[in-house]
Amino acid sequence: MIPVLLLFIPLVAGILGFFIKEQKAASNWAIVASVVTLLTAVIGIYAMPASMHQFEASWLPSIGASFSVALDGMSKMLVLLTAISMPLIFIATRNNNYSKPGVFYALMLLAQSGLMGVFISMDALLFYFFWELALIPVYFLSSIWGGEKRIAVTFKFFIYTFVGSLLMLVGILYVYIHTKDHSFAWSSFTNTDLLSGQETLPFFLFFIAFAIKMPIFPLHTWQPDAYEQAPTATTMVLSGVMVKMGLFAAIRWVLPLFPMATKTFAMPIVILSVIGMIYASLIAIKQDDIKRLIAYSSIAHIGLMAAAIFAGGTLGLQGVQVQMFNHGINVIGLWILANAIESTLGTRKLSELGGLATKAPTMAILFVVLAFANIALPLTNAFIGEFLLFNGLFQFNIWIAAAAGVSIILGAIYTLQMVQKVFFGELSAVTANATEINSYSKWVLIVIVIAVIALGVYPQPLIDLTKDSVNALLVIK
Amino acid sequence: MNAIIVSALLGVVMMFSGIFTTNKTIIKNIATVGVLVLLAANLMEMNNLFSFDINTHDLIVTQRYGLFFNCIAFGATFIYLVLSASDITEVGVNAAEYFALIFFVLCGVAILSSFNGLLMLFIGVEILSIPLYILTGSDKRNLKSNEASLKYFLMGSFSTGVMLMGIALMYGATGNFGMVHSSGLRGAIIAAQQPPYLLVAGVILLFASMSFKVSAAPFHFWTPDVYDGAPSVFTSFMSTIVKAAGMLAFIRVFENLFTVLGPTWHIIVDFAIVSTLLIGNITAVFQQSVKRMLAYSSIAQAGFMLFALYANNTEIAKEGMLLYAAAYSLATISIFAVLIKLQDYSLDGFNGLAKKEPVLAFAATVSLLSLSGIPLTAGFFAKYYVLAGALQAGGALWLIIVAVLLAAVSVYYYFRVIQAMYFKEGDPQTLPISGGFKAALIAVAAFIVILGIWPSALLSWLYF
Amino acid sequence: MSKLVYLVPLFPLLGFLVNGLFRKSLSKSMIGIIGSGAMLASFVVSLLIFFDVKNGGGATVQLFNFIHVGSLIIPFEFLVDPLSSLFLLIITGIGFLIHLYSTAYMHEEEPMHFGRYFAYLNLFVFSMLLLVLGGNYVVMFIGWEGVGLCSYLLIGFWFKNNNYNAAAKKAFIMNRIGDLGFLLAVFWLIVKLGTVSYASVFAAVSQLSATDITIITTLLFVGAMGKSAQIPLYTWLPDAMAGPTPVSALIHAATMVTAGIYMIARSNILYTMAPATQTLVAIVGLSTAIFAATIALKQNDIKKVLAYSTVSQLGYMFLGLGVGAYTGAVFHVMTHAFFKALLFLGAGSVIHAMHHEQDITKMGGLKSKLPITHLTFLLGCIAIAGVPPFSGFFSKDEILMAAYATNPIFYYLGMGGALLTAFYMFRLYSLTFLGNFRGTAHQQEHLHESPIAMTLPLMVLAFFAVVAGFVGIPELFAPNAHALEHFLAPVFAGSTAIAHAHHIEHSTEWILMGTATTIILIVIVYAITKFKKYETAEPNTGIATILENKWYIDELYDTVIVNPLHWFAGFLKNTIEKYVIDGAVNGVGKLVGYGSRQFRLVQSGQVGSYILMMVMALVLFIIIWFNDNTIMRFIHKIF
Amino acid sequence: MPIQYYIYLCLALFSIGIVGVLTRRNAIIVFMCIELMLNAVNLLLVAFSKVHNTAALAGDKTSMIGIEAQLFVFFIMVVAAAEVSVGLAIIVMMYRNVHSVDINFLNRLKN
Amino acid sequence: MSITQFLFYFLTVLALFSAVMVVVSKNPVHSVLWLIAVFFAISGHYILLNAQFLAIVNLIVYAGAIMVLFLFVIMLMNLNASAEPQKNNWLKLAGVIAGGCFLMVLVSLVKQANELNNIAVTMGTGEIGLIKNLGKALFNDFVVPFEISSVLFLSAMVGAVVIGKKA
Repeated sequence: MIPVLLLFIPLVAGILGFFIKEQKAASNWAIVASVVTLLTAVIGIYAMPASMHQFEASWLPSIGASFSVALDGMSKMLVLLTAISMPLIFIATRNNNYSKPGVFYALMLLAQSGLMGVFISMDALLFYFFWELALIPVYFLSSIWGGEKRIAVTFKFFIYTFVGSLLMLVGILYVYIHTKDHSFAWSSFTNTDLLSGQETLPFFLFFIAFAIKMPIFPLHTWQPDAYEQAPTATTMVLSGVMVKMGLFAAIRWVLPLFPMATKTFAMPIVILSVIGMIYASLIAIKQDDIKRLIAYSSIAHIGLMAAAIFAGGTLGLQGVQVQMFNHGINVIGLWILANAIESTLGTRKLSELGGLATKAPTMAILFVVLAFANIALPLTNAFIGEFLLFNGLFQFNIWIAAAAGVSIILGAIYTLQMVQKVFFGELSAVTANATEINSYSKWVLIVIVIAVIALGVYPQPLIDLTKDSVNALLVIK
Repeated sequence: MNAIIVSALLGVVMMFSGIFTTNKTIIKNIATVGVLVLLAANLMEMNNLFSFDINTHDLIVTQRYGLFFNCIAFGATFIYLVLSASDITEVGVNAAEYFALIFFVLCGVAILSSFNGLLMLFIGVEILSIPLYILTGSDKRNLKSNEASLKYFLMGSFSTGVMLMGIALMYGATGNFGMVHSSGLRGAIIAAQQPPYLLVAGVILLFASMSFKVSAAPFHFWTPDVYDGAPSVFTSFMSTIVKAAGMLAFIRVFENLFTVLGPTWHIIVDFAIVSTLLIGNITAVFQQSVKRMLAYSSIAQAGFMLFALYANNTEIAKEGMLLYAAAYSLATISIFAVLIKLQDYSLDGFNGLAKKEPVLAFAATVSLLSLSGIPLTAGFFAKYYVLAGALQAGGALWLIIVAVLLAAVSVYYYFRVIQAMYFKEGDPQTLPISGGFKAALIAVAAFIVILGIWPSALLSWLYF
Repeated sequence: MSKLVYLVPLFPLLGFLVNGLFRKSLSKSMIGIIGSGAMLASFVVSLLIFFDVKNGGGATVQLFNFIHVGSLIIPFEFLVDPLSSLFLLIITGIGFLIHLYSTAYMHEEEPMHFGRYFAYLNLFVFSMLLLVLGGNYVVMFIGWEGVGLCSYLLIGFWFKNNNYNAAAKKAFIMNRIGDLGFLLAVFWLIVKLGTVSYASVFAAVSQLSATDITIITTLLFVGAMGKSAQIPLYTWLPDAMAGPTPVSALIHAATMVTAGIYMIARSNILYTMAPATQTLVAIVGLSTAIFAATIALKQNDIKKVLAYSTVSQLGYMFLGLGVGAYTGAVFHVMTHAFFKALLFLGAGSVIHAMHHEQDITKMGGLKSKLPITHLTFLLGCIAIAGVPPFSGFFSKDEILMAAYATNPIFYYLGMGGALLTAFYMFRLYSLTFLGNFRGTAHQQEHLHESPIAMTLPLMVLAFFAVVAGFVGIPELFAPNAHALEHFLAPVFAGSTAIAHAHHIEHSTEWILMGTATTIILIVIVYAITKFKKYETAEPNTGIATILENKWYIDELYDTVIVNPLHWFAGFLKNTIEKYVIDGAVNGVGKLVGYGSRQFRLVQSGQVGSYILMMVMALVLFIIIWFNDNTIMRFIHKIF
Repeated sequence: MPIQYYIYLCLALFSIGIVGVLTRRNAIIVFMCIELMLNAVNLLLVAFSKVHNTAALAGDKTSMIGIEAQLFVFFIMVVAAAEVSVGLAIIVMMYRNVHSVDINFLNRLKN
Repeated sequence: MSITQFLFYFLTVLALFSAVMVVVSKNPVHSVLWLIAVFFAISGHYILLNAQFLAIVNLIVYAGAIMVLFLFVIMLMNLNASAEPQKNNWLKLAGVIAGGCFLMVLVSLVKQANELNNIAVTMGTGEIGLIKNLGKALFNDFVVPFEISSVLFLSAMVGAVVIGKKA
């Protein structure tokens, strides 16, 4: 029952949200709804018996599709991430004003509902459904409230990902035809007897969809533009939670479905991911726009996770699980800061900023902590993830891990460069009148920073949460 | 038989109603009620409550599938009339006659859903086509309408000639027009072991002419011009209900022949599907007029429907065909209903519609989403079913990949309209819009979404 | 007592939190008291632990499981043994003195920044303590990166100056390069052994192949290169002098940079089993020692000279590690900590007096004005130069003797470096304290001795700089008097058991020692006399220019690595990303658009051409059908 | 007469009709050519009807097989008549508007 | 050569020649007249094939009614030879070639069709073309399409009204 609630609370709240006209009211409504979702998620996951974590209802019996949702370790974690992110985002951006606020928050809630659906569905068709559904609200959010080039950029993003998901649909169809009982259930999907030659094509159909979503080099070019142009709250959803869809889906659907093809193509994919990591890191060094910089940094981080997924192994897979959560909250923190800078100073250009630490010391401290989390300093949450990820990669291939390791250094270069250009040095014309970060954002960031450090010091809860799904995965392989 | 008889009678009724009254509202209402009567009659036959008992000598065979299709077609017509009947009366002075012609077309639809033999196919196709030539040209002083009508007529007649030649050759090879399973064409083909040359030539010609009717490439050329030139209300009708009926006829003719005709068939169908999807989708991209864009999009949608043909006889494809007909008709009728209310059919004419007429914009958006096959709308399941059917029938995966890639292209042009409505500034001029119209639009949108969540709502009726 | 070891890092952590969070509301004196008090508390606990260990105590304290995935368990554990307890003492002891010193030195800062400074300092000590206390490589790595972080924060403490920020960044990135090596070594251990705890790693060392050990040790050494500023990753350390002087004393002399030595000493068994790596360590150490010494000869910035001297001394320590003299290296770490901290703090005192003037060519004659500073500085110089019986003599001698035993060439080269050390240290001393004052009149008026909070640490350190050597009296003088060696013996027991003992004759040792001392004394006298009368700077020529410019290594790195990297990144961003990858994506869109325009032309609007095409399509269909074999083959070829 | 002769004849007539449709611009003549095509089909159907009837007669003296083709021809004529009335109406309507029956005269609808 | 064979060839030549003349005549009226000639030739063939009813209907309906309608329209519009401007010769050529190709492929098909060998059309016999038989079939087996044709005519009628009525 819990997963159903998680799906429908934001959905219903979103639909109702369309009718709210006033900014504060809409914001309050969204916050309340998302907090209720969060409470449901937390209580449901930690206080309810496992029998409440599953729900199955007949949907389209004639073609073997059912409304089957469940919470296992991996989905619990991503559900938590989704549930936590939304209130954080709503509170942090509470000072942003939108035209038609009701619609804005409603669409955000709908996106949340879609994301929840992606993470909890155990039926391929249902999964595909939510996969698309999460995209539509984001399309509208970005196109209506985005930056200058929003329409073209969002459109590109939309079509790009849509191409991927359509290919995935073909893949789903293909596997469906080959299931023994003609069913879309995850269990049937993992139980087909595809020959190794038959796996290749559907493997790539799935993989391309997820690779675009993650994104893996060279399918990433939609991402920096989309992140840059989307309204920051949406960018947070996009990079904090939505890119995890690709990673999640790769683990949930690609690995168990196509074990042989995964093995066969692991090497090229891992290499591609690692190239992407280094490539994105190098480009990030040259970025002048904070949002684009964070975007490329995110590509680099996701590249590592993608590589670890296909490299396989307990450590790597566990690392991906942990890191999905960690990267989610860290990057949301970074976006909140980017938003704060942009909204108070009206620019995101590194070259126009400087010396902000004098004017906004609190913001500086929060930023520095998150920046170091971004480069996976030990005792921040990202370290745990990256440690495990690199470990997994190392077990797969030493040289690739070493090459990927270069991104650790490059990451330090661009992150510190950003910190330095924004906060250190003399004040610039733009920052001369800067003010401290607003208190909504501040408190959200403080929560995030506490989480960053707490999970960095004691990551075990996160690991234990996802342990079962990793083990299950290894059994299947 | 009910549908055929009642629709013909209703046509006559409409003809006479034009004599007794000139009040357009009354005529309109009679027509709307008439469709309901037609629907009721059809439902009665479906549920074995009442039907005309006529010995058709196996020329017409009513099956649940065809009757169900009739329901969809008549239901779509009902929605069409609710949304656009008042616009039909505005096209010209002969309001009653237009409705009469629409009912005659519905008679053709009913024949096409139940014919059993090439003779009835031919007659059905003609009953379907001839009123359309007239409806296309009904805006008499509009040169575009004239041109469309003439083009449609000439090319339609030509394709009739081709079809008849095909039928003649098939007859020559088998000595039979019938489609009754063992003793008809199929039996003759099976008996011949290897399909006779004449038969194949005939089938190809028949295939070409049926492709023409459903505007499948490379026989689609009339479609953009005719849909563009015809009065928008009739384009809406032609491109939905009529096209779906044509597609059904196409499938019914070939579903029994395919399996025995050998693998080469698939090459030709592949060719038709790919070229239809390609031309429809690619050409639509750069259209500036939304109406013409929808014309190309209807070609593209036909390409998808052809998958149901490709998947001949699989259960899922047959269901998909019905779902596709319903989804596509609903969406297109609704988008055309919105289009008709706009003065400017160009893409810029839609700019800022969401601000001025949010309901229209919303309904149009749902329709466009459905046309592009986004989940949660009926269009998704429609596409899904036909593709699944094709795959189940052992279809080539590459064909389906091509199809979905081109579906992604279709998103490009459908979403340009959404962009214009929601993200661009403008002041679109609209005709007066009534509250009822808006309510109806919302209802249609809701219906699209319901079908998109739970297609069984429609399909399960097929089996009760 | 050892069980309470977690208290040691806890105090600085609390200090960090309190000072960091409440720095706005606390007064400067409060901040100073909290910061120094935390250190003092730590020091006291460390002292207790030290004696506990000395009496045979010591323990492994597991706090909680840091990472537990599958069969891999990485506990958050502390290891208390002689080595770590010794380092605890050095870190907390010297740390406390430097905190104390800082309360005076940094007194001009605003309260907020003052608080920030102490918070960073506490955090640094915390990280360093984690590093040495860690019971496995991962906890060590946490401290390892933590000190890098603090070093970054402290070097860039005056964040308004972008040069300082650049130096901070450079320090962090250089460290990161080394860290990558460290990390890879850890991964290798995990892959091969499935554990990272010292105890189990060292116990299972026999399961590792020779190649594995060589690679692991080399990678670890790469980490040490970064942290301990060895060639080729040393360039950050001289630049790191941008930070406040006490920071230089603490981080870049006494503690952080010795992390590499600590780590290798900790992993001594691995290194002993990898002779190839050992040779590498020795060679790199020796080269660094000499190379840095040559640069130090011509530097005029008081802190830069000390910095290069640090690099050079670290080189000696690595030489010691490389030749298997683990005790010697640790010994040198200890003595170096005292006298280098002393020298830096003394330099700080001078800078303080000179109003932030750091150029020694503009000083001179400070002897009388700063008596305590002068005296303690002189003691420090003597200690570092290696004059008996000052501490530096004993430790350096131990390393050099071990080097001689391994390979006499090491010894001779090392000795050459030691002579250079003596020379540049006394050049520094003479230019600063002897001769005439060369600064501005304003500076001269305000010259003053530093407050007690600054001089007290100087005196304490000077005391230790003089006497610390006596814990490691060589066998030559008194058999079994090497207290340190006995104390550390359990840590190095494994290595001692494996290593071939190189013993040199006592007579040889006497000769070497005597000769060395004599030459060093001559050099000292020469340097003092030469620079006593120094008046104005003369432009350098020839090799001196190269030395003054640090062998142009920074420029070399810029040309060979940094600039190409930036160029390449720019190329990727502006060309590859924009035109190739995104260009391909947009190209697909353009292709569709182009296709659309072309396809539209087919729709000519003429019935005749439409029907023509339909007829041709019909013909085509028929042809396709009746040539199916050919066409099928063609299509299969395409798809 | 071998059946092929009739087939050739009908195909030839049909093709001439097609050529006419393709080459003429006068809408009425184009339409007439289409009628020619229909007549070719009619003749072919009758010929086939005869063939099948002859074959059936061999087994059953009173067989009526083949009659459906003749009736088909009958229906084709019916439809053709209806089509002609509509077609000519359209052509007349066009002539009224543009005073021409040239099919290429109207080409507003393209691309 | 028997008389039927002679008639066959004669009617065939007549039909083809007239058909070609329909296409090539400049004057629409001539085209109509040549078309009527084609219809006569085809009716002759019907008679040869013993389809007497169809032969008569063809003459009455086609040659008589429909062609007269055509003539009416042509006269009404007063079209003459010059009314049709010269079409692009390339398109003409393409049209002829396309038509020729179409004929060619179909003829080659028929040539290859072995199943047609040894099937001959027997002339001058058979009863299915008689009005009596046709009538029986039409009003028994084919009564449904016959009735439904009325819908076709109705719609054509309505259409003619809609289109033809002055707006």
